[in-house]
Amino acid sequence: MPEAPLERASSTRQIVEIVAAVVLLTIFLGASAWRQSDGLSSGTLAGTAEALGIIIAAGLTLIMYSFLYRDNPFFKAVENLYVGVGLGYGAVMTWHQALKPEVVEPIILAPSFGALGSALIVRGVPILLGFMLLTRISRKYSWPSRYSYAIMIGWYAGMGIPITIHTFILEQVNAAINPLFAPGASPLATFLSINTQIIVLVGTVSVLYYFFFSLEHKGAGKVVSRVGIIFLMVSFGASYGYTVMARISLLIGRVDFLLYDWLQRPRP
Amino acid sequence: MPETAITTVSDAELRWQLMIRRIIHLLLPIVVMVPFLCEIDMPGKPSPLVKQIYYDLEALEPGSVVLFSLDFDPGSQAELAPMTVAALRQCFKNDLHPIVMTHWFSGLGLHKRLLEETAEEFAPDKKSGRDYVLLGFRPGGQSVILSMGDSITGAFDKDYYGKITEGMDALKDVDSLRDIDYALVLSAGGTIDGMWIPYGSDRYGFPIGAGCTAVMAPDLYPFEQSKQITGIIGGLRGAADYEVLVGAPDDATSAMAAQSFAHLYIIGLVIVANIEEFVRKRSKKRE
Amino acid sequence: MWYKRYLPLVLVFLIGLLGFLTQYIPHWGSEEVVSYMARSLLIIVAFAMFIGAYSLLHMHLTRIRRQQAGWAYSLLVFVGATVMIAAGLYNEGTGPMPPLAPRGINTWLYDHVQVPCSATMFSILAFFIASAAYRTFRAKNLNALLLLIAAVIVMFGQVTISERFVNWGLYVANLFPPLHDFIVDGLGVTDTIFRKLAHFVMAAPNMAAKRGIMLGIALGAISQSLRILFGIERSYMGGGD
Amino acid sequence: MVKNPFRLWAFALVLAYAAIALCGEPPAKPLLPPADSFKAYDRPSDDGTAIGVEWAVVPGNSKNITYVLEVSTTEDFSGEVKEIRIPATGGLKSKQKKFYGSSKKNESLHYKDVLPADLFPPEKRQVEQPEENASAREKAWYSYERKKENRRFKGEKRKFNRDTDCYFRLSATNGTDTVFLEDGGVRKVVSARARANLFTWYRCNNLIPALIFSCVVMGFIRLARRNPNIFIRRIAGLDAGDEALGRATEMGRSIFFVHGLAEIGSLATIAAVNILGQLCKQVALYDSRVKVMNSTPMTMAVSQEVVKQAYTEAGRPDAYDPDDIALVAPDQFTYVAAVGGRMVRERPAAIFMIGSFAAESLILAETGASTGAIQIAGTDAYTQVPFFITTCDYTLIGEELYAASAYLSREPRLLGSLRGQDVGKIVLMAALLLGTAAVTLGTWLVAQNIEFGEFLLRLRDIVKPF
Repeated sequence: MPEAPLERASSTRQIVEIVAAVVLLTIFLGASAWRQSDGLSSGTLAGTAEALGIIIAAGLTLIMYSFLYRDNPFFKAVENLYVGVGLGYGAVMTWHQALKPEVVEPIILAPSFGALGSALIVRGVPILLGFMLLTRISRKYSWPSRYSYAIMIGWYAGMGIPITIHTFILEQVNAAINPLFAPGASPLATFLSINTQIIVLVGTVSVLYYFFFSLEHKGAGKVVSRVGIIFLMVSFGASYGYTVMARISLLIGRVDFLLYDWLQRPRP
Repeated sequence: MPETAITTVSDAELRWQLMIRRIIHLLLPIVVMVPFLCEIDMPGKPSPLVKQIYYDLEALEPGSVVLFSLDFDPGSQAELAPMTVAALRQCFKNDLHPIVMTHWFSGLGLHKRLLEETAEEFAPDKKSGRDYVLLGFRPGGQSVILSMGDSITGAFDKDYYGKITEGMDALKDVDSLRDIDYALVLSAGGTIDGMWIPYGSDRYGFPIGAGCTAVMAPDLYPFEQSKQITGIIGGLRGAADYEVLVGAPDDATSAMAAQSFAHLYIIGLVIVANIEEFVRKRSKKRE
Repeated sequence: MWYKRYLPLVLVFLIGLLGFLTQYIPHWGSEEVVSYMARSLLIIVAFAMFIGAYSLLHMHLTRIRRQQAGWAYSLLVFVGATVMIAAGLYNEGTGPMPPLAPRGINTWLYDHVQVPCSATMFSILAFFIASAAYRTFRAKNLNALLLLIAAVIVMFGQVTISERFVNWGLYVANLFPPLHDFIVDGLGVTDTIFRKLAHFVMAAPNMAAKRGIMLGIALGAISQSLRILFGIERSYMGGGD
Repeated sequence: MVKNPFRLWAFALVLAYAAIALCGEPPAKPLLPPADSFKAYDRPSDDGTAIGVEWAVVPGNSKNITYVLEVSTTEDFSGEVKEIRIPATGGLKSKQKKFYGSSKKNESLHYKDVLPADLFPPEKRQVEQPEENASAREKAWYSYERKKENRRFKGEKRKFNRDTDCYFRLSATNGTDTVFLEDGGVRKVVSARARANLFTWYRCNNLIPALIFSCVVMGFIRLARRNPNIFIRRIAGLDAGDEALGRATEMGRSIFFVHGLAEIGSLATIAAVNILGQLCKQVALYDSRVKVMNSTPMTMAVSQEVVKQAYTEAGRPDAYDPDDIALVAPDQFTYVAAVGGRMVRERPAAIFMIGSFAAESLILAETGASTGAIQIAGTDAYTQVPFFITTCDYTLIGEELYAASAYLSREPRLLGSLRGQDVGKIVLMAALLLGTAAVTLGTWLVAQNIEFGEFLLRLRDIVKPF
């Protein structure tokens, strides 16, 4: 059975879309030329580059939003360009921030033989392991990379066990164990603290029980796991609410850019 | 999670929904833009979790060293850049020495700009190397922290600008992470609970304040209760609170009105949706 | 072959054991081992970044070679990366060895291509979250209702307009002073009441659930580490013999 | 007029105190602890930097009395002597829970950490700083020499700690009178040497659980190897999967399986592949098609393998089409765009989104929901779970995903770890409940002045991390 697409791609629709794209492009260029004319005609390279940069940034921003209408060639092109630029930036930063200071300079720029010797002693083995890591690129001869991975992953697996117990288990259990009432406190404060304490205790235990798989959740267990779900749902709701805030903030950031940087609205 | 009834939806209804979706999408930027165009301002009162960090920093002696780990990229710049600027301003105002590093190379250019621009506000007093240091980026995550726990100048031989860190004035009294007076980790993912708490503060014992995107904030509350972090600056609202505390309202504070409108818009959508659901259920029952 | 298959596993176990033991040995020697390992891993990880970049480029190369649908877009990845790396090598005429020039093609591309794209990318989600809220946030059952209420409390409590609303409400209540007094003094309502409510949701039920989840994840992480140490989990070793 | 009555009180107190100090008796004579309570020893569980010195608390000593601890590196105190002053009300050993536990005895002992290498530091050489415009090599030389010097300094300190005995004498003073601690007529001298220790006793509460948990997990994995029929409760979400399959067959439409962006090594992707295999076995029977959306070649290769095997096992190797398992796009948003586009065009009957997801989850789930497909999600990325719960018909939350995968695949390593983790969870639940009970009871008993309460409160220190 042929599946009916939700939006039919008719030729009229295509024409409308193309016309709309052209109109939008004209408006965009017009607005850019008008609002950024100071920068463009500043005569200095820096000023022109800055104005041009803002126009390009605004264009890219708007093209990205075109995804909301539909996945389109412009969006794909921008997305891929962005990935490429990010990749390039990553490579440049790896060179300047990691490989050059950690690997190349201590050896090439070593001020004395003593320094060279100690650099080789301290860095020799890891540099070798680093090059062995690169063999992962080859399918056939990738076995030397296993040594590098063995060291990286083995070290953190071993060291991670005590650290995980410390940070995520002992610290958390220690913080969760609290008296349910404070002696000498006012009745109201006691009531509030009991409530919060009990909520926290019940919540933690029931959520732990919800993720307990060795028993069928029946009888009393069913009640506890129901309570666990209630806590999970409240927590997911809270996360949802907070995430709304995050995403809206990002949108506000872009609106801010478009209004104040691209369209040069005076800031209040 | 117990079952929800799986229902079949007709094509006509799907098309109707698609149209509603377009309308919702179209209205959102308009709602966000209104407060900007009408220049509505809506500052608020700071929350206690944000205040804790502010007072922690206020309590430091002049000349103390504050480590900034800016673990975000431009993708979360709208939320975390205002926090960064506000906290840096507080440091410069109180004569604290910020040391800035990152675990996310893709944000490095942004961090550099934020630091330099904020330092420029206090020009000519603040100089790189003397009053602040931009250590830059090293790959390695936990390894970087462990290495800094041994020696900061050992982990970062050179700063972002290629200057040798050994003997810098700002790092004079700081040998390793144990000598850090406070660490402010502004993170867009994973580095607070994954790296700085287990490998940093729990090991070397320095206080951490967490600034994070709103997405992460709910996950950090257990650490706040266990005192593994001293406070949380959550999202743009947290940033706005911090700006108010520092006394320099800026981007985040002016965005609060737009944020409020957008939230009201979404809450409104939820209410409309539930009324619709209710009406639909009633009409079904009647049938 | 033993050196391809078994020796790495033995190495994982030995190195892991060493890492495990350093956490229980207070001797300064153990601290030295930790810092030496950390320094070494810093260097190894620097190489690992190339593997990441390579595998991404390789994927796009495969797309181009096989002429998969939309392969032409993958060319743009190469264009972007090449321009960026070339600009980095050129470094405003100074070459790759001196520090990166503060202003140049690299910074320009970063500021005006990467920053806006990256910042816009996730803001697209704001639209989807709005439409998802409309379509799916419906109180169909108790769970959905709880999720909805918690979300709305947090959403409303987080924004400053909630303080305005309370103030307006109090202003209206002030028309009838006893009511106002009852609300303010009797119930203890202040303008941050919604904020406090949101904070309560975050700090009590949410915190409890997150802690429960976290304890579970921690146990899972430890057993994962154990499986790695004892060579039961080897997916990180990659394929081949 | 006085707004704060408390301030008035404080002022009166200060006045009274001053009056006593001025007109009262001369300051009390300092008292000394018994000579045999004055001890010095290597601080346990440390890296060899400190010596602990302790002596008994003398109840009669008031606030204005100070103990003076003299430290020397020679027995006759002929060389350089350092003085450490400790107020008679401060410095209790019970404050040092990290090293000395929470024994009640420690409350009646004074304690001081002495760091010999900091008291008698070795000489530090200065390295000359180069000019601002010096060459790169000169600066590198400076950096190298500085670092070398730092290392040498550190080494010297360690050597000093290791090789030097420290000697201690104690006296007490009230400012005018000083009394010296004597033993048989001569001043009592105790000595100790700082040693680097080999075991961190205060991490026992970390090591013991680590070892026990390791044994439990490894034990259950072994057990599961012998008998893979370990009981795991059925995860309700798997039934929803069957229902979705049925619907897809009914409607004659395909099923989408969306992997997310994680690499094959991640636990979530492994679980996803296990579930995919099981799904395909049933799909082969029902005669509908599964289309798998991958983001990396590795997951694609593994998925192909799994699907092929599932079809073969179901006796329908002919139904397998490798083109159904596609490498969609490698980057987050191109992946989302491409998968979303296919969802809208092909309108699958059911969409499974199982694996590790990041921000793309919302767009995928929202687009999928808009096509009217049944959606089943499973992820261990808890930040994304809210979106799946609201937009999907069924969601496997976090560990449920692992459990489902273990349930379906019956792999010993998954089953065994799951069971081991369950044991860990029981222990944690018990610790939380019993701990709260003990602490609550203890607080109440202490409020009633019953001594047993303090013991209960001290039990809390068992889980205290250092």
